[in-house]
Formats: sequence, structure tokens, C-alpha cells
Amino acid sequence: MKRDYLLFLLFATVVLVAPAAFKGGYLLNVLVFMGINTMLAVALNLLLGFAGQISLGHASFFGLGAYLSGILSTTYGFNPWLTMVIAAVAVGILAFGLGFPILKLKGHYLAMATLGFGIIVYIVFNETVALTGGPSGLSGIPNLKMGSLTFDGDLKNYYLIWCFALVTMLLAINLAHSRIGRALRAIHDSEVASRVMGVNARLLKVQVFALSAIISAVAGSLYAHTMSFISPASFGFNFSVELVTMVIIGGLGSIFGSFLGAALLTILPELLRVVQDYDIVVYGLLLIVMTMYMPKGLAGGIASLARRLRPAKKGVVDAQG
Amino acid sequence: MDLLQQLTQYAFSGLSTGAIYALIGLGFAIIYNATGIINFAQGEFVMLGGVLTHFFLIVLKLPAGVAMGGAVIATTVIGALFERLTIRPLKRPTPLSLVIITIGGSIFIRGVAMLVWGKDTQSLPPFSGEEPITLAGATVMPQHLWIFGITLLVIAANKFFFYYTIRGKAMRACSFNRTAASLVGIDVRKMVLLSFVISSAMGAMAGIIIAPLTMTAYDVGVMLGLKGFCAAIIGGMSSGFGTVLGGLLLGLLESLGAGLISSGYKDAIAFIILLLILFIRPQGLFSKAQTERV
Amino acid sequence: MKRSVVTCSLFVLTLVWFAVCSAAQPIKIGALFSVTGPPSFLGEPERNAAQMVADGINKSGGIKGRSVQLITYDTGGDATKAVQLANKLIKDDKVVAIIGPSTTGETMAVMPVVEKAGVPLISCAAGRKITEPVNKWVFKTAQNDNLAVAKIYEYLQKKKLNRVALLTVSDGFGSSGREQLKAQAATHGIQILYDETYGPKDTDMTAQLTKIKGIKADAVICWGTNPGPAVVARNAKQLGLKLPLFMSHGVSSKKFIELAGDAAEGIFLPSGKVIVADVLPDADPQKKGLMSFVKEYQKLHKVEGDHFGGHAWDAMMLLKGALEKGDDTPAAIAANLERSKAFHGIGGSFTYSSTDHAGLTKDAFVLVEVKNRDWVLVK
Amino acid sequence: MLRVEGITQIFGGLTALEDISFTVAKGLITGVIGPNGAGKTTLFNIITGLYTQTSGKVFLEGEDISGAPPERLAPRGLVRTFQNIEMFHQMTVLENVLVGLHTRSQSGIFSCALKLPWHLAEERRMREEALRWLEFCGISDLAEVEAGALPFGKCRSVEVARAMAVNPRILLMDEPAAGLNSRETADLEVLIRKIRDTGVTVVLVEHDMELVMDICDAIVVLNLGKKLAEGTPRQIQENPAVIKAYLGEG
Repeated sequence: MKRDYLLFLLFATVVLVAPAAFKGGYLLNVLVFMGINTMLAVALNLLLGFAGQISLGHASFFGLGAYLSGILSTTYGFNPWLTMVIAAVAVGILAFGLGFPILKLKGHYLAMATLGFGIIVYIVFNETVALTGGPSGLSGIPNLKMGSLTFDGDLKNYYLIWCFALVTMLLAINLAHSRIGRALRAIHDSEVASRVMGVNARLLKVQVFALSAIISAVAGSLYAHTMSFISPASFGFNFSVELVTMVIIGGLGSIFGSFLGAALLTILPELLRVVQDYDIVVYGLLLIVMTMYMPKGLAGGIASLARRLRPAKKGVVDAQG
Repeated sequence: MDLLQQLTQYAFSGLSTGAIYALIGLGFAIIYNATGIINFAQGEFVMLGGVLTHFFLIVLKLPAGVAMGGAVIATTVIGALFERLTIRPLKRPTPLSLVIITIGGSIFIRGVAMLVWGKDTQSLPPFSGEEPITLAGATVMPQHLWIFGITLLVIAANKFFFYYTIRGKAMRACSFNRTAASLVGIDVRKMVLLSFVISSAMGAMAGIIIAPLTMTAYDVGVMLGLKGFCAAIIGGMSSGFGTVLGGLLLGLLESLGAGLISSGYKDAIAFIILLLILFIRPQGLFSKAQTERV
Repeated sequence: MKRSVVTCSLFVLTLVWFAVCSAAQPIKIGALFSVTGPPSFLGEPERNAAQMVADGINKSGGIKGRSVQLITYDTGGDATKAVQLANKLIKDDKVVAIIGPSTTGETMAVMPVVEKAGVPLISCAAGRKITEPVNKWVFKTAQNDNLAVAKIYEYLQKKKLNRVALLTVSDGFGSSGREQLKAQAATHGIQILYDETYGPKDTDMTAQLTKIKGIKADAVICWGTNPGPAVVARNAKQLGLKLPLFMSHGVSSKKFIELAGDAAEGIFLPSGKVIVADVLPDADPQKKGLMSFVKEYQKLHKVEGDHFGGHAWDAMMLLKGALEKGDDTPAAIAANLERSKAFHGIGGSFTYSSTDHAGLTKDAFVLVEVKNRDWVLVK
Repeated sequence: MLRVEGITQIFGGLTALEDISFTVAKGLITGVIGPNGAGKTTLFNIITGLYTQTSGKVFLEGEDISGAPPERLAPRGLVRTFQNIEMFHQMTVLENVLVGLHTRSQSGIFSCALKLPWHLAEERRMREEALRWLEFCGISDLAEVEAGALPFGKCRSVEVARAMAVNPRILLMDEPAAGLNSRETADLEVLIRKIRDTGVTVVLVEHDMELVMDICDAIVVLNLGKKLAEGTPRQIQENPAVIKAYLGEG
């Protein structure tokens, strides 16, 4: 437990000084998106890794946050900070209501239901042209402002987004080590025993679902206000799959793993650009191979590597002794 | 055109599209029943059927029969390889890891198809002419009749295989209880492989017979796969009439929705129905048996 | 003495080296095309055509003695990626100008980026809102949708076909066309009786067409890109829908005729002149350029050059013109682009001005009809 | 304390329990015994809400709790342990016991995530109490060990500590001595008595007759889904029907 907080402190320090190394280059811009993806991956990990419930429609909550915030601030002239709060609350309520029937389902049926929900939301984005601008998107979304400070440059956005991402990570770590986090992990290990201990598994799952949706909506709002432009294509089924991939590749239930997964998937297109059209093939292959040979993800892989190194050292000492 | 005539046309159009969904849905149901896996790559088998036939028939200029046979065989080999290389080596398969692996497989297959055959949409000649057939004031294409016919044939073959052959019975045994099946000497792994073989062959067949109507390209598998999946779920994941009825119902509702309500929301209507069914009757509309899904 | 000779010659050598270097320093031009993803039918020919122009320039000695380096990135049709890659082009590759992206959505997303950095962008997307209102840094080569719509509506007006049914695809292309179709209806005395959309991956449109059959429309306008319109054409034939069918310039390539087969016969559509290049009168100022583009493209890529590739061809040529006129700083390029006059390209004859960054008139379009599996000019 | 009335459970065509009725007195240790397949575990599953019985009723201190799910029974003081120990393997022993305290803490999802002050105070209180229960079961030294790494015997103790943390009024133990060696069984006997001495009513299903006869105040005997006998250990030992059932079964 202490180790997680120490690691977090170290991580936060790195994040805060990192921009110095990039001097406003293009990579800084990639890091902004990495921050948003980290928020989303951590949010989904709460659901997938802690509560063990799959969602193939999480991009829709991201999109709902982006559109609610975007429409309210652009078309109706609300303050962007206010619209962020409105979006978070509205999406939270929606997810809470949806959670009860949808989380009754298990496994593939849950996957299919969340996928279906994601597609419905996507179609609504496309079809309500008067409101969302339809497939050609919504442009001219105002930047966030804080007094005289407008978040419009990469560096400013970097700090804005990463503040949110770090807070998200901290909240998730807190949650993992609390009453709720323990109950969730208990459900994961033995649902029967946890129920006998008085854990209301169903309510908890729904609450986590809602929290996860709220964080995703906030990320969506941030995305809308930093990009100034949103279109439905960013919130489709593919992105939902990409989010699940981030969580799985990073490691289920590991907060830092979610960062690793988000980082890898944000950087991956940059790395794969050399292979051009082959990137989709490599992406599919990576998904299969990682799931097959690294079921605990990058975080699990690093942890077991560390474990393997440590006894080796001890072994040497023993041999000498 | 009066309303009644319009409704007849909606019904015919819906049922024709529904038959396509049904055929694809059956592929899902077979793998699910034998293994408990939802194969998200099923749509890609459908795509492969169409794209490969186009490749053999138009590019390599092989005779039609050879081209179609070749497409089915090639797809089946790919399906079997997919199972051998990705599903079988899994030490502890969980529903989650299987969902991700089959999604990864579908992305991979789609990517390879794009690289090999390009991004263009291709059309295939219909089996028997392009003269529409008029029935009760509504029209259908001869190809639709082929789809209906082959769907019926597939159901009959399924019924026969699963209830009257040793292998089929063994596969059903696996779906009820894998451990028990292996205790009585059924090679469960072989059955899983067999289910992938059957469903990829069926997917390819579906892809071939629908391509003259819907055209084909590397990316047609996604939406067709999802719709087929919907059909299977509405039908309660049965590998017989349930899924077929599910597909027909889905097609019908889509067509009526597009004609009478709004064609932009057509797919949304389909998925709302799916959600309602999952919420209210997760065992599917047509089956009574209570299975482990709630 | 000896030493000073060495120093002198070193100095001279350094100067020469610098001169050589700066002459060899290529002009970097960025390109964003959606080579993969749903709009790949746009991005692929665009990338090919842009590369073809760049290679052509370099083969013939470059621009003012300097070669051109084209840096192309694939956006996959994703606005987020387009923004990231625009940033990459500007910040890391330090390009002087960008051509693309392929779609209106991506262009709208990229616009704030180039505006902030002060780098000219020549979009290959059709959406009218890209250049209206005029943005100092943003130009476009694809014909505005409104010109295509005007072409169709003028013909309808002439033939007194006043009641139309619309069927548009629910993506950026379709929704932009739909907007224009609705906006211009009144001024042309057109009445819209039916207005529905279909999904880009839909495989059956009989329901919509049945509905259209039941109303008293004079013509059907379908706005989409392959394969949807081909499905519409086939379904219309199946249902025996006898109304004149109009498509958009989104399907003005041989591919559409191939996909729709016999059902394509008699279909009208507005198109850039490229598909009818061979039957244009010799007096047409575009003819020479069109013919050479089509042939050259065919030589390299085995298919005839279409007007999507033409957008990128035009963008590269306009850029070349601007670079020949002045400095290679982004600001100078933007200023010189704005002075482009009567450039006879693939999409039409371009004349940019400080109030017009689209540069085309409706003469850029011709109305064609499909006859015997080929295009015929409609007079 | 606990009263079951006419419990009948039919699985498919098979009658697992038929018209079972008995009462468990407050503050005592009651044993439920019977040969394999007598329906003991099924009965436990019904009482604790994991199964819903075909007919019959369960009362907890006069209150009808038939059909209530387990998560609703825990706050009312009805808790059970499992024959094949349902441990939370990936959590430490202390965390296992903390889950037992779930119903006795209130922090919601937001105050947990935000680490609000009252949540921190509550967390401290819970930790102290959990440690107390570990001490009660004599395993304080194992607090930080991952539960999955424990030997079987210790798991029993953790499970008991976890159950006691719920603050039960009545504790149902399903074969607590199964898989334990004689020394561990002796320890268990002491522990069960200790639990009773805190005022908790104990019901246990057990095969180890020696243990049952030793510590139980009352015994219910089931055979083939029916109640065979009920009484003090001595009465049961002398009951001819019981003797026949056991000897007859071999």
C-alpha cells in the first residue's frame, strides 16, 4: 500500500518535469493525448480490473462528456468549467440508471449489451445534426480558462490534462486501498463469500460503473475543450476496443498498468508509422499475443520480472554464505 | 404505391436481409454452443468468403464452382488455424481474454485482407440473373431466394449433425459439461476445433451468397458480424430455428423502422431491441431453458 | 603565408559547402491523407497523386533549383490523429505548407492548429465551411458541395422536376451535401418531399426507396460515396423505380459503374471534368492538364486518375506556383497562394482571392449521365 | 434464536430436503449431523439465502428471513463459513478480515476515492478491530501475509476471524474441522467455545463425531433429506434410529 503511494509520488514528479525534456516539440502534443487516454484507461480499469465487468461501449461515455460539454459551451455559451461539471453529473446519472439492468448480465452478454449501447450513442451523435453537427462534427469549442490563463498551447494543455490524469490515478489508488476497493476485489475472488460478508455486489458494481463513466465524461470534456473540435468518429466502437486493449495490455487491476497501456497505445501509432499500412495488422497481432502470453499485462510482466531478479540475487548471497 | 403494398415490400426486404443475419448468426451460435466462446471474428469469415470468391473468380478467372469451393476451403483453413494458434494454447481462458483474442483476430484478418486485396469494394455476379421477381406487388431478387434456400439447408444439416451423428452429439455434450464430456472419452479440444471449422465454413458460405447483393470489401465483416450476433442473441443462441427467427425478426424490424420511422436510426432500433431483450428476456425470445447468463 | 593560404582556402571551401547545402536543402511539404480507414477511397489516390507531382517536380530540376520533399502521414480518417499529425508536421518536420486532410471533419479539426502555427493548409475536402468564413491560412481544392448541388438543381429546374426525394449517407460527406441540398432548395424552387439518411455500411436500401416510391416525387437525389449509391441504384432497379436518379460527385469514378452494373444506366451526376476529359472540346483550358494527369496516373497506378487524386494534384501544383513566385516561408506561401489566378487544374480553373479560398465557380462541374457503362456529357 | 419450519427443497425431480423443522436455542452450540447426502449443506445454503427453498420458512429471532439474499442477512447478524473455505486469495489476511467489517462501515465510493477525513478515521477504527479479531483467533502474526499463500489450517482461522468481524449473532459453520489435523482440531474446539462465550450462537455441520459430541449442546440429525432425531448429545448417542442410520450406512 505504501509502495503504491511512493510510486505515485515518483511518477507525478516525472510527469511534472517531463516537458522540460521535450521543449514544445510534437511529442508534447502526443503526451497530452496520452494523459487523456490514461484517465480513460484508469476509469475503465476500475470497472474491468476491480469489479471484473467488461464494457465494450466506454467510448460512448467519453463521447457523451465531450458532446455535452461541447454543445453547452459552444451553442449555449455556458462556462466550459460549468459544462464539465454538468456533463459529469448527467453521464453519472445515466450510467447509474443503466448500470442496474446492464450489470445483471455476465460475460459475453454484458460485452454485447455495452457494445450495443455504444453503437446507439454513436448513431445518436451522427443523426442529431441540429445539436451535434452530425458526422461533420462540432467545431469552435472554446478552450478552458482560468482567470487570464487560457489553455490553448501544448504546454498549458499538458499541465491541465496531466493534473486531471494524476488526480484520477490518485483517486483510483485511494479507492483500491479502501473499504470499497477491498469489497470489489473480494467479489472478484469469491462473489459468494463476499455476499455472505454483507457486500452488496450488485450495488457496488453499479456504483463503480457510474464512477467510471463520470471520469470518462470528464476526460471527454477535457478532450473537447483542448481539441476545439469533436466528431462522432472519435467515439465509435473502435475506440471502445482500444480502451479495453489499453487496460488489458497494461494489466487488469493495476493503476500504473493502465498508464503503461495508455502510453503504449498512444505511442504505438507513432512507432508503427514506419510500417505504414501494416499498422492495423501489427495492432491485431499485438492484441492476441499480449492476451495469450502476458495475461497480467505490462504491469504484471514487470512485477514478475522484478520478482525473478530478486530471488536470483538472494541465491547468490546464499551461495556465498 | 399504396400503404399495403409498401408494407409488403418492407416485409419482403426485411425478411431477405433477416435471412442474411440469420445465416451469420448461426455461425456464432455453433461456436458458442460447443465452446462457450463468442467469436468476434465470425464477421471476418463472412468477409473472407466474399473477398476470396471475388479473388478466385474475377482476378484468377477460375470457374464459378471452383472459386466458391476454394473460398470456403480457404476460409475454413483460416478458421482452423485461428483456433489452433490462438484459442488452444490458452492456459486459462476467461470470457474476457476470449473476447479480446477474437477481437484481435478480427482486426488482424481484416488488416491482412486489406493489404492483400486492397480497399476497394467489389461486386460479384448473382447466381441466377438480375431480373427481380414480383410477389404480391413486392419484389425480391433471385439471389434472395438462394439465401432463403441455403439458410434452410444449413438448419437442416445442423439439425442432422447435432442430433443424429456421433460427432454432433459429442459436441452437444461438450457444450453442456466439458469436464463430464472429457471423462466419457470425448476429445474436447477436437470438438472446439471442429466447431471453428464448421462455423468458418458456414461464414464463408454466407459471405459468398450475399456478396452479389451487398457487394464485398475488406471491411464488410464488422457490421454484418454484429447483426448476426444480434440475431443469435434474440434467438437465444440456439443453433437452429431460434437464431433464424431472431435474424428474420431483426431484419423485419429494421426494414419497418427504416420505412416507417427513420432510416438513419435503423441500426439504433436494432440495438435497442437487443438491449431490451437482454434486459427482459436474456435467454432469448424463443427458448424456455434457463441458462447461465444472468 | 602558407598558413593564410590554408585558412583562405578553408574559408572558401566552407562558403561553397554552405552554398551547396542550402541549395540541396529540400523544401519540405507535409501531407495528411486518410490512406486507411473509411475515407481511404479519397486518401489513397490523393497520396498517389501528390507523390506523383512531387516526383515530377524533382525529376525536372525542382523549384528554383531546390528539390521538394513530401512528407505524407496517414490519418486513418480520425480527427484526433489528424490533429496530432498536423502538429508533428509543423513542429518536428518543420514543413512550410500542408496539403490535406481528405475529409471535412479532419480539416475542421486541423484548422486551429495551422492557424496558430501560421502554416498554410490546402485541404482536399469538399465541405463549404472550410473556407467560409475565410481563414487566412486555409485553402481548398475540392469543389464545394454547393457547386455540385447547384449543378443538379439547375438541371432539375430546367426540366421542371421540382419535387425531390433526398437520400444521404450519414457521414461527413453526406451530411455536408444534405445541408447544401436543403439550403439551396428554395432558391431553385425545389420542394423536398423526403429527407432520410442511410448508414455508410448499409447493404439494403429497399425500405427507403419503397417509401420514396409511395410519394409523388419527380426525382431522387442520393448523396454518398461507394458502395452505398451503387446499392441504391441496384435497389431502385429491383423495385422498378422509374424516377430520374441523381448521384453526387462522390461516385464519379468508373468504380461506381462497375459496382452498380446495369443499374447505373441513366443515372445523372455532377462531376469534375476529369472523367470526361477525352470528350471535352479542345478549347477547354483544362483539357491538356486533365489528359496528362489521367495518363500519367494510369501509367503509375494501373487505374485512371480520378478527381479525388486530382484534388491533391491541384493542391501540389498551386503550392508549386506559390513557391515559384516567392519565398518558402509559410507566410509568403500563404500570401502567394492567395494570388493564384486562372490555374487550370483537375478540379477546375482556380482563382483565389482574399475573400475566396475555394477558388472555383460552378463551371468546375459538368453534369454527366451514365450510358453504355460510360460517362456522357449532359448539355 | 433460529427457527426453520417445514423446509422442503426439490432439485429437478430429486427431493433433497423434506419438511425439516427445528429450533436453535440462543447462546448454545448446535450440531447438524448426518451421513453424506443427508442434505446438511443444502440446508445451510437455504438458511443463508444462497438457495431459495421450494417451500418452508426460516425465522431469525422471530423475523421471517425466508428468501432474503445473503448480503441482507449479514447486517442482521447471520453469517456462515464454508466447507471448502472461500478465501479472498489475492488479498492479505488483514484485508480479508476488513471485508468482514464491510457492513459495519459506511464510507461511500466518493469519500473512499477522495480520502475524506471521516473515511480515514473509520479506516483506522476498522483496522484496529480487524487486528483484534486476528488476535482472537490467534493469528495476529499473519496479518500482512497474502491469503492465497496460507496453509489450509490457517485459512480456517482466517475465515473464522473474517466471519466474527461481521459481528454475528449467529454463526453457521460448514464442516469447520474438515481437512484439519488433530492438533488443529483441538485448537478449533477451543476457538468455537470462545466464540460461544462471546454470546454468539453457533450452528455447525460436522462429520467429526468426537468434536460434535464434545462441544455441542444440542444436535439435529438428518438422513436422506429428513429429520431423524433431535436432542442432547447423550440422547442422540442412544437413539436407535440414529445408530441404525450410521451403522447401516457402513
